[in-house]
Amino acid sequence: MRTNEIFMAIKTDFPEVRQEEETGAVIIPKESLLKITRYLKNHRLAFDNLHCITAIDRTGRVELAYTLYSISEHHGITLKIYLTAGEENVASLAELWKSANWLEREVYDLFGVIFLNHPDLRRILNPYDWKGHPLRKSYSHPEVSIKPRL
Amino acid sequence: MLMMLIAGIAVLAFISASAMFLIWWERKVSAHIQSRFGPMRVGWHGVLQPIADAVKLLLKEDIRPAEADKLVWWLAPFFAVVPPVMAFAAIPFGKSLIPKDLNVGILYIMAISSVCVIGIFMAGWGSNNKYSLLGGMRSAAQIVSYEIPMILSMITVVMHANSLSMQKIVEAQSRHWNILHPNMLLAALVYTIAATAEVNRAPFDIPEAESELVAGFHTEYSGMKFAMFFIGEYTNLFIIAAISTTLFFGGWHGPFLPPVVWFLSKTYLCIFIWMWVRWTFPRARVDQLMAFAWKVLTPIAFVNLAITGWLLLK
Amino acid sequence: MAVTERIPASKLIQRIPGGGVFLTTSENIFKWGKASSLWPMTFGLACCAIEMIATGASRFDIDRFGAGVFRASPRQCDVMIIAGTICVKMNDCIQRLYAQMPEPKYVIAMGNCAISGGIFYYDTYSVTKGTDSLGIPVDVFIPGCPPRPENLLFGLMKLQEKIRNEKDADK
Amino acid sequence: MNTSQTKDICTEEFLINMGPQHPSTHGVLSLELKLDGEMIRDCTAHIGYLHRSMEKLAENRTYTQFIPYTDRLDYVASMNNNMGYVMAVEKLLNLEISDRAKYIRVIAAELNRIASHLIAIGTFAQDLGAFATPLFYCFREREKIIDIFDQICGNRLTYNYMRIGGVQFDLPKGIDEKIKKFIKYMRSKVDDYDWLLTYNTIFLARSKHIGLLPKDLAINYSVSGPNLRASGVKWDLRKDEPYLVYEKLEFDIPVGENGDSWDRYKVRLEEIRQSLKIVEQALGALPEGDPTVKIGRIHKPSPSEIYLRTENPRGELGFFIISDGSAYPYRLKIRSPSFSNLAVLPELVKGLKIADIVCILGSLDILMGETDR
Repeated sequence: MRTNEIFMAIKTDFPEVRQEEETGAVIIPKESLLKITRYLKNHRLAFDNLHCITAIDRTGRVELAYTLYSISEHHGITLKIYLTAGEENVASLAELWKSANWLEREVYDLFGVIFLNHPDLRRILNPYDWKGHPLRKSYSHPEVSIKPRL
Repeated sequence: MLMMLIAGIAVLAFISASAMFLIWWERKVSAHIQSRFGPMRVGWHGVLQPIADAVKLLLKEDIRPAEADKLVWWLAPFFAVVPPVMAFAAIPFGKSLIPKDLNVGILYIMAISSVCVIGIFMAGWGSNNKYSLLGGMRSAAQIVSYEIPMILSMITVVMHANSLSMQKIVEAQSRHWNILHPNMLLAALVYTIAATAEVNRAPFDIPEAESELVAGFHTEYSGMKFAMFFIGEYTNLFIIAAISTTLFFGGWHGPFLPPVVWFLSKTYLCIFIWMWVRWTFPRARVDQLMAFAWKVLTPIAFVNLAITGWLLLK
Repeated sequence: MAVTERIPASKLIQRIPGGGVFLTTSENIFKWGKASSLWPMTFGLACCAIEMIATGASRFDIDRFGAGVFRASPRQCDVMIIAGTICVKMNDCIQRLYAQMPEPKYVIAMGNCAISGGIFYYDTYSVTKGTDSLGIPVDVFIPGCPPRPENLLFGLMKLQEKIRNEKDADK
Repeated sequence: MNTSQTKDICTEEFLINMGPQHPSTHGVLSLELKLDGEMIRDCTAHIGYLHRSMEKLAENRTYTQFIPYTDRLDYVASMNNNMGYVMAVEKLLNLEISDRAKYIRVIAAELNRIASHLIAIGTFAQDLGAFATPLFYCFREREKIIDIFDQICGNRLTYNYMRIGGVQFDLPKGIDEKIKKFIKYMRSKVDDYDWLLTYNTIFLARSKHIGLLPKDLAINYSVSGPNLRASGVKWDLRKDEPYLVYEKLEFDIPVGENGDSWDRYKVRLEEIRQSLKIVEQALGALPEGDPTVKIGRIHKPSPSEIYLRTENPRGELGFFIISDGSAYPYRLKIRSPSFSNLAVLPELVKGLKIADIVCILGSLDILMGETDR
């Protein structure tokens, strides 16, 4: 099942989704995340495995890329959500896929994205009393060296 | 009186020498099992290694945890060392080479060697550390449940020799060793398994389980106190090997060589088997160990007792 | 948690005036005993831990030097081999472990990360730059990333040498 | 602390900390166990004691400079990490590499898989109490593989052997006899492990039916690698999404029945046999050519993002690389298999004993360098 066929299948049921040009990822609005993911999980597409959540700190927005795979159907898809700078909070997928629990805690720890009704949203990699979210572009630890222009 | 004093000093000298030798031997045997050399640089083939360990342990700072139960903590190593040394009183090294030929020899040894479980339990409780508490609890449960098969297997031997004294047991085996009787072989097997658990070795070393409880009951002990536990363990190992040779392998009986040499060679052969078992088998879990003691070993020991009685009365 | 102040063991041994001959030989015996039975602590952090186990394994057997008894509890070991990267979250654990070790204790910093933070020196926010910045006195530094088992053995021999000719046996 | 009151007996749960320094936590992992006597009521895992901020660091390194850091991710299977990262960057640059380089990569990756599984089996047996003997046997075999790698790329553990577009050196002259000799030697050794460990009664009693990981729970936690295959899911990236030359090679995927610790151990043991078969075929079909890299070391990929995953000994290692046209990656996300494999642990452990948590942790084969990144 190529990614466009999957995209078409989602498009029919959820008109508000768009497709990113070069990567083929499916961009969905933040509000309908839970609806779409539940649909994808129980649908014949059978996405039973949330493989990994990647957060990207673009200028002015934080992108969340959910990589979903289906072991039984041998296909995968990447969902993308754009979170504008002000409110970085999105619904947690912990009750759909249990792997989301730790993955979301890691994104919260390194990026500061709040996941609503997550079982226990704490820092996972950094010490619990760490200030700031290290992987943000704005977070520059004093010793971060300036990259030579290449 | 003087004779007793000399015998006592001789036994003490022998105990410390054999403990040192056993420590070195265990490290070399385990090394060669694992296809490596073991201590080589400290004296010829690492012979001086135990002495170096003892010197270093003597020099270690003796740390006592803050809220440790002071008296219990301080007494625990003695309870681990003194009973095995006391048990040496009834071990027959040769025809007349026995410190005190008690007529209740085997009963005395059994009673004394079950005292050292109190030492381990006191160490577990005294050092105010959760891991050692768990280790202490496990040791209490384990040793109590392995006493019964051990005593039952000894009774079968006593029934054959119809006397509790160790010398008489050895004399009863002058024509042929006990191990040759079929039911004695079964008793020897039950005894060997129970004795391994008695001394916390190999498949049953759950009280000081390396991989689960950090270092079990002696987690908090350092320096000389830890060395006391170490020496207690190896003296205990010598005791159970000596008992197994006396009961099943005909004590100091043997054709040409003097009796002492026969006795020591048989004992060290038994010790080698225990060392061999220690470095090959994984560790049993606590409840499997208990189930094995109560559901398998004790019934076999009782059945064996019944068969021996029937054989003797036939 | 500041490292507790160390009480040198030798203060306990008073010097008998004129008893020099006996004491110096016993001094050597003490040093020889300490040197030839260094029990390391099983304390592997990262890649160097795998090389430490390989050193303990059959081919590069560390037990030949009497240092094969890897004790898990800090109470019973003399040398702490810091093998791997020290991260910020691990700082006070290492300091507590060092404080728990009984007195004549030594520290081997194995690998570049333990010496100075190694390849994680720049651009990282969560790596402490070497063991010294933790306030732990290090006896032997073994460079390498990871150092080969021969390097670790050589480092151990250097530590034994250092113990043998300690001047006033202050440790 | 809830105290369950039955008539007048009052038992109280106590908290025990299998702290960062513990002989059987495979590195610096801290498990907080709530114990009722020996029974574990609840377990929470604290990780991050080896968090070396690899992803922040990647944003300050050029693509080639980051290769040595991938060695230190899963420091027991460095070749597989190198291969995963380098293939991701090649896909970003859509760069073709020579056939010989592909075969050399497969040989190096499979040999390192054997070395990693040997450590997994050795530490698993040590956690079950067979103190150090199986571990040192496995290390004796691993030393032979290390000698081969020492000859190929000059290092024992962190090889830094693969480059973007090929490998660093060609295979040295007499290496294929050495590998063939190793394969024959290793085959007899794997049968020894079967005879020594697999059907040992205490080993079976300790690991059979312990830590049962049902199939759907494994997929839900996105567990991958031997742990997933032991639960009966026939999923291996080398077969289902073939990369390099895996589709040309013929090997099968060992799958366990009920996903307990013993099955995970058995799947790893079988995978060693399969890897030996792969190396043998790859060595036979090694084409001529020059696998080394001729293009420059500064790569400036066009702004795009890719995600590529490869089959590591511990599971699926994924690299999500976003480039913005400069010589430094804009964002590099490492999806580490041990991170998700470890998330399953609190679920498997409820109601078992302390000895079982040590057994399950050993069978899951966690590596902290990769979990904490």
